[in-house]
Amino acid sequence: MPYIPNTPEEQQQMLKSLGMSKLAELFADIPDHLQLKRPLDLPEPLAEHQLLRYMGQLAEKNVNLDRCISFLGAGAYDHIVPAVVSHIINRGEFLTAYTPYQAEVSQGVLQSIFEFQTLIANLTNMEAANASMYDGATALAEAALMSCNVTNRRKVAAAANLDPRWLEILQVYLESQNIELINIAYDPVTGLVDLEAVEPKLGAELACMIVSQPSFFGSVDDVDRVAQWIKSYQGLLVMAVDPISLGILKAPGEYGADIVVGDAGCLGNPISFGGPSVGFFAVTGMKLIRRMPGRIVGQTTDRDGNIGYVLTLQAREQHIRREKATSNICTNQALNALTATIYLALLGPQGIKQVAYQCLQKTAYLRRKLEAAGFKLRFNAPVFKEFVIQADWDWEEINQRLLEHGYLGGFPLKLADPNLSDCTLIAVTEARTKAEMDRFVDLLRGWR
Amino acid sequence: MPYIPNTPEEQQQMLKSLGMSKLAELFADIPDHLQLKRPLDLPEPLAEHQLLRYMGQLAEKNVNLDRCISFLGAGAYDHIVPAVVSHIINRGEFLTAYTPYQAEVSQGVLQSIFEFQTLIANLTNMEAANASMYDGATALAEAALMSCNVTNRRKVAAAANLDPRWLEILQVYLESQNIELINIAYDPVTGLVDLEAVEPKLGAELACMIVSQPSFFGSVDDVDRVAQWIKSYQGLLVMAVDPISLGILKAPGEYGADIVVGDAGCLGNPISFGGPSVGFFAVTGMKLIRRMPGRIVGQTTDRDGNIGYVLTLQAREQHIRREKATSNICTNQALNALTATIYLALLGPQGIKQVAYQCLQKTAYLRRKLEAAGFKLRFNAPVFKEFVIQADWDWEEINQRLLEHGYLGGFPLKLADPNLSDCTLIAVTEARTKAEMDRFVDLLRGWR
Amino acid sequence: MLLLDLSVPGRQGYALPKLDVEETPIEELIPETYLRKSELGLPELTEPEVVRYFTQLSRKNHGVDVGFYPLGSCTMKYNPRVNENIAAMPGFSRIHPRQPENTVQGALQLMYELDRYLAEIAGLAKTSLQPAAGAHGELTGLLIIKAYHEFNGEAEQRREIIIPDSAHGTNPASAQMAGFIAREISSDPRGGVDVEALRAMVGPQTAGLMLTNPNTLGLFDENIETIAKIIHDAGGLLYYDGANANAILGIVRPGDTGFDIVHFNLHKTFSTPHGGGGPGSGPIVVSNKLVDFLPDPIVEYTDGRYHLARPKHSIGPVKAFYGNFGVMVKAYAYIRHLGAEGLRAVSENAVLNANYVLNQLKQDYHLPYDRLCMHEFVLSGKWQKELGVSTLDIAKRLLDYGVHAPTIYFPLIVEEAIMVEPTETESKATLDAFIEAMQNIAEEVRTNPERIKSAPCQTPVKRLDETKAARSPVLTRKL
Amino acid sequence: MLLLDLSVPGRQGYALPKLDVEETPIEELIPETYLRKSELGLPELTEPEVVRYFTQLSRKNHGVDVGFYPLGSCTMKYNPRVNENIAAMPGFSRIHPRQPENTVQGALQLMYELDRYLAEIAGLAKTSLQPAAGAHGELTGLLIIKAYHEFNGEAEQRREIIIPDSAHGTNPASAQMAGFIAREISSDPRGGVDVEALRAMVGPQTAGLMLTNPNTLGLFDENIETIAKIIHDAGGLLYYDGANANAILGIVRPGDTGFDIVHFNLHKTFSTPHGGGGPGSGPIVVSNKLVDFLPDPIVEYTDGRYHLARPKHSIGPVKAFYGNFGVMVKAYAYIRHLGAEGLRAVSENAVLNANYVLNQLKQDYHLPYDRLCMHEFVLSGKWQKELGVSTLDIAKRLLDYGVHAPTIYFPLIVEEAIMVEPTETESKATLDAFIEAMQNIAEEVRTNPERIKSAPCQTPVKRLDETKAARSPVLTRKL
Ligand SMILES: Cc1ncc(COP(=O)(O)O)c(C=O)c1O
Ligand SMILES: Cc1ncc(COP(=O)(O)O)c(C=O)c1O
Repeated sequence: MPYIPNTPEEQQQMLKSLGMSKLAELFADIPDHLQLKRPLDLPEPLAEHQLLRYMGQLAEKNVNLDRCISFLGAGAYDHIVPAVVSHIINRGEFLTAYTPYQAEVSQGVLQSIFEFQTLIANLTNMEAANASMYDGATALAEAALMSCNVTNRRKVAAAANLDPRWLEILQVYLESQNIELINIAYDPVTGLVDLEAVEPKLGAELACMIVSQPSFFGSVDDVDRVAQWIKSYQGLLVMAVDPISLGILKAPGEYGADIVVGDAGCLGNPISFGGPSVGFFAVTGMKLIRRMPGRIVGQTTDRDGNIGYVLTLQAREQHIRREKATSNICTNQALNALTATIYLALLGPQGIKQVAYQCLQKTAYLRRKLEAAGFKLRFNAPVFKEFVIQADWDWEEINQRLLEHGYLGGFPLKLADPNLSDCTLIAVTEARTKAEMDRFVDLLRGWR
Repeated sequence: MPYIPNTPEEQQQMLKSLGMSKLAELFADIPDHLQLKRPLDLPEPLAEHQLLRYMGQLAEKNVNLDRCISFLGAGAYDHIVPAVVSHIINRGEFLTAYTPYQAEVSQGVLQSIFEFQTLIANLTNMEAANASMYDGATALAEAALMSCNVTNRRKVAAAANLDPRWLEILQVYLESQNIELINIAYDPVTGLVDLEAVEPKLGAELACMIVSQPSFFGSVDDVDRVAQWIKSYQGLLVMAVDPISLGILKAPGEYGADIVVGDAGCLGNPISFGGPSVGFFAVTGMKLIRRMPGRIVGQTTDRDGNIGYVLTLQAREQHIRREKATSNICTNQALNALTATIYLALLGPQGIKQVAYQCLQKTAYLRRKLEAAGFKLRFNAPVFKEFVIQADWDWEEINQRLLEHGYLGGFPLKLADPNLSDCTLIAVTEARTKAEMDRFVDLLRGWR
Repeated sequence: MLLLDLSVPGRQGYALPKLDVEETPIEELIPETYLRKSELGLPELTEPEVVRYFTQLSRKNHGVDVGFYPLGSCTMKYNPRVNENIAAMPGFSRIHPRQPENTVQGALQLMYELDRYLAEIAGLAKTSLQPAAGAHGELTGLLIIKAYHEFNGEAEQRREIIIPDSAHGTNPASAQMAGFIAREISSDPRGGVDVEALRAMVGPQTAGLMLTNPNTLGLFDENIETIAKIIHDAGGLLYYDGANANAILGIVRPGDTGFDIVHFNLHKTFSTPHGGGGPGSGPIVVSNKLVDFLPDPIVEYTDGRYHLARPKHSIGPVKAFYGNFGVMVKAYAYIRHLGAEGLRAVSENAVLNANYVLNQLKQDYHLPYDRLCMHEFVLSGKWQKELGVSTLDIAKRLLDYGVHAPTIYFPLIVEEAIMVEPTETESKATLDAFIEAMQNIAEEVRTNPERIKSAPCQTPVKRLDETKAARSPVLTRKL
Repeated sequence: MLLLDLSVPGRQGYALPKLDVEETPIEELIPETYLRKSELGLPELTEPEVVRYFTQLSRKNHGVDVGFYPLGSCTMKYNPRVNENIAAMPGFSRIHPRQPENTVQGALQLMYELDRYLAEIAGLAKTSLQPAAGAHGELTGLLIIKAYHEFNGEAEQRREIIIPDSAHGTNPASAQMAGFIAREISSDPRGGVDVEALRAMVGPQTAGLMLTNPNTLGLFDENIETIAKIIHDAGGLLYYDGANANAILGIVRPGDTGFDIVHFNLHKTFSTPHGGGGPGSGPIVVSNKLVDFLPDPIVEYTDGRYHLARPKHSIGPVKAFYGNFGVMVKAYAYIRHLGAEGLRAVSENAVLNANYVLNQLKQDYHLPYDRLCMHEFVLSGKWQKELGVSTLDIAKRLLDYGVHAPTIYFPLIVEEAIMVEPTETESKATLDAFIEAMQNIAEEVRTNPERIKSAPCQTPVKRLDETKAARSPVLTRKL
């Protein structure tokens, strides 16, 4: 038992101090007939060496991104991760701590969360951010719930060009509270939010309007227009953003967003089959701050007047307010938030701008080349790091063919939207090279 | 410049404080015509991401032990390394510290060296050990030099069944000091040291007799006999041992060895193409302790009477004694020694016994099976984790064939000893499984 | 000093490869008005500075790797490091959630098998690995309860979730989020659910009950069968908050005691590191009759292949993609590493350690429920409070001993609660040192209370002013 | 508490897979008398305890990752962490040194190319990567000098190696080990080799000269060409101790200034971590005429394949296998990462930082050689000594500022020497903080010398008694 220090002799000693002689006596409070009388039916234990081999074999059954060239995105991206990040987060003090309930011995975690809040607030150009959410999708759902609570309205509008899974999750969360979710259609030519399509009288009933920038299709919208519209009804503007895009694209705060959410997994976290990632949640204005879900760290001073950090505004939280809490979130994604913080600290403003710029330029390059190769661009709006192409193909089948050449193709949109069944969503990050893209285009061109 | 914090502005500021305006002025003391007027002729720099890919490709050009099944030993072995070891040694405080010159902020390194000394001394059953040597071979050479210094004799005898490369290195070190190295032949049947072969009058001139346990051929000798012999001439008994074997085999201290050396790379260090490894050096008796090469850590107390550790007996060392030092060693192998310490702490006495026992049993199993398959055992002495088989084959060619089946064969002895050109040295560690061995035997049998 | 305080314009800690495609002028790609005008507000540092900053920060933090961490209800056990290596294997850490199923068979197999193992441990039928943490599992489980009643046409009527007063705050909060009304049920003198009160509370409005067993007092509710019967008879379902499952692995299975839904905290019971507050993972396991309501997708195995599927009456997805896969990998490896025998030993030793400590401390601290405990126990600081020293003071003083304080002021039903969970990965020597520290503190309360009230004094900062932080919140470093 | 103090019989921190072959009774395999009877004397602990023990230990240690480490002559610069990942790749860390050459082409390529890069940086012909550290490189280089003279039939006669009085202790120690007589040459008032004294010292007995340039005072010896000529004219060879090469990368090449042999400390100049005292790597690069004497084996490239070869007149091997390969991997990656431009920037900034600090400190500390320095400089604490405070005291006081002390009492030719090497990876802010600390200490020497003499007071232990340790050595924990 490499992880259990008690030796049989010590067990006996300890039992004896309790007036017992057998471990079974410890469980006397569990009615005997309820106790499991057989071993659990689990595979034989593997010693560490065997475990590593076995798990290595299991891992090898997956095609990983080091072994192929990926143009797959649709919510998760092959961004470059600086090597040093994992060294820092693997320090036992970060890895094996928990929520910093005892502030005096948790300044490392607390200060790093304070940094996360600061950098997210700055990046989004908002006033404050919380200590993290499970992911972008649940952050969005919480943003919608919070909008309803703050505005006392029971309808939420969301652009239909949001990630369809995020929309589904939103629906699940809202439905449980009997809040109505209204989808705002996108323009079939541009792929952008079509405000014309909204029933005018609806506006005044909306708690918020949710817009994704860029959209699921990669398109970049004129959010000013949306902002003006929802504000004219005193509803909140909720933006879901790709944090990388903020190196180039106008920040939510500049649009006057009230709540900003997004997934910060792309900031230095391994892609890891989609999780753990980390959601962020930023707001402006004390009124909204006091209604945020999740942990928040604040600055204070100690007895000697030195600066320190503590969990704060806890009166919002479940452990104090129970059913009246602003959310049920407890364990969040601290280590992933720390990862994002380290990533942002390493890259800095210039680095984030460069990542965004490279995504933009490389995406433009591939899009241009594919268009030249005869593929149709499904939407004509400007794009950031993703775009939709159309062809009279079964894109799932094409993806299988691409795999044979070491490529992971885009996301076949038939899996998400029956109207786009001949489309695929191509993502290009800074990790892609010209040579990789050229060969990709050659392959696809060859199959026409 | 991710690793150089000075910005151009800061450089200017700093230069200005020196009354300069250009970096080149800093090098005014270097005669201009000696300065390199062109960039160094080196490959273009690779950004980290490119570097990782490039280095990954280079690494893939090697067949690594995770991709094959190895029976190769001859001084380096595929022993199991507990996963946690690298996590501990990667802590920045261990990794990025240097020799603990400032003891008060180096207790981590100092105490861990003290542990290394303790565990090595205990494992070898000797009184003291130093803080590490470059590797087993250089440790042996230093042991021979020290023997001469201590005994004031100028001849060293070494068993010819030592690792031939170690013997060569020994020769290089001794020759430079005009010390004569005398090879003691091994018995061609047993592979063991043949004391009969020694000229009787030589004994009294010997500073020491060096014996390897087990020998390069894996054989286990009756060292008591050797000990008695060399002691009868007041020479020192120097033993070179495999630390893993000490889980089962009689400890050097039990033989009355004066100096014990060996390579502790096998204790938790990655094999890493043979280095960095770590040598150990243990002695008994204050007289020998005071003549040891290398760093030594001792226990002491601080101003408040608390226990602490410092580098000690420094009067032996080069930075104090210069040309009169006991050795020139300065930087040693501290991190590898730490690795060995962690390994020993994890395995403990039972674990080390088990590793040794599994090596012994698995070796016996394969040896028996190969014998049954018609291969001749070259020597008939008992063996620990290596043995020599003989066949009318070119073993290098056989190894190439084995490679095609995912096996790394033994060490063809023709590369080391012309008398054994039809032999190969097979090593079996605890990492090998029955299934791997059975298939190995099947392959070889099939080619007969 | 914060990152931005260390920033110097012009530095960068990571360099990308040079852009290798022809550049298009940016205004041709994105309209001017969509471009960012505001500063990014990020620090400019080099890698050495970032490393040193975070290394220093980490050194101001306690962790299981640093010392004892008896934080009740949180199961701060040792996290095997080999699992970090495993989760970091590119075959796990570098796979995209939208890859074709035939390229991720290893990942799906892992999820499928983990589902099976958790089902066996819970004594139930099928698992959803989607929830990101315990609270998320609760919400998901409650949504399933709702969907079940809806399916039976009883959703309108069954609006109440009964929750013991000893329950964790997430339980009522989750009930609220799921659109239920949380009804609090009181505890009986032995610390269990007050069965009579429960009988009085149930009815056609009852959707279900949430229970932790062992509960947050660390006590096993012996009446569980009766409780289950009462709820089931009333048409409700039983939800098991598995935060305390470290006590019961291979000993008793929630499903066997009548529960319909269980969540496990992989980050507690299955030893995935807590990461300073996450990531967690809160899979739920349900009985046969609830399988069809599970979130979308679940993993199935047919014709020799693993694939994702949407249950017939799925409540829908509750998280992007499939949950915290990286955490699942670690929990899976943990189960494979320990096996049935190892898991049982976990619970046996966790319970042994708790009882051992409890028994040594009950002379000096009030023990409100003096009976066998499971993996944790709750003391009360009320004797000390009478001498003017609060549980908070005691907790702070413990920090000076290099020990993380227990959970305090929870559960709410114990005055000045001190909730201690030693876990099985601690040695007797560590427990003895903790006992001695607690005894010393009890003595100090009598002899030198001021010393305690001014604690901690050995920590990187002295006692911090929480009131001030909340009164005028400073939540970011202003630019 | 040491490991053995924490030991409890019966524990084990690592479990092997079960033995899967039929067992033979041990006495049939090994004669009884060859078996171990004595205890192993190893601790019995579980993994959690081992992790916590070493985590705690590490927290008592300074490192570059923790804070400034201006340890002169040691080049304590930041070590890029990516290199740890690279060295840990199984293709590098899991290859056996005796594998057939066709299975290790990547490793041999790396060694070959590293050889080429170092040769270019040194301005010489061919490298041996075998030496495990600087001192080992020195020994190897000296053996080559010996072999060269032997080849020329002059070995008997050329027995002297000339070494400046400012040299590092390893130089004379290596000379002795190589069987030479070390002759000390004094320094001139500018800190360089006293050229006239050198002229007087050389002769037919001269085997060679060992020199560090910049020398241990951090000063570039402008007379290097003259020195080289004197030695060469006398028939000797010039050995370059490259411990200080961080000052000269791409600026000046030792080979171009007349040196015949150079060693580099990869663990210094090429940023491989120092590991608490190793592993290092001390490759030597030699001029054309010495290539044939290099240790066995070197790496060659012919017909599109890399292979190992024994130089014609090789001195033989000096180390098992090929040297500290894992360290070479990191140094190789470092060179590939930085390129020519990056390496030059390293030296420029290392020298800039040193001069910047020097200039700020020379008011408060005696500067024996007041001229431009290279990557490091040596102050003297003699003014402070006159006030009763030694350099040792100053060093100890610095520890209280969270800074590692500079190298002290070396070089020997400077009274109360304080040798400061900031390196290029430190920021101006860090340098300024160090300058301020040194100024504060200088002030404290005047106003509160007792405070300094009782330093350090903020460290895990107070000042340690070295005399006691040496007087009655306790070198192991007795069982
Ligand atoms: C009893 C109990 N239930 C539920 C939870 C919530 O789990 P999580 O923090 O993973 O959301 C906790 C967490 O502390 C708990 O202790
Ligand atoms: C000038 C000088 N030469 C030689 C050496 C010896 O190098 P190593 O410690 O790598 O053996 C050192 C090490 O500190 C040094 O500073």
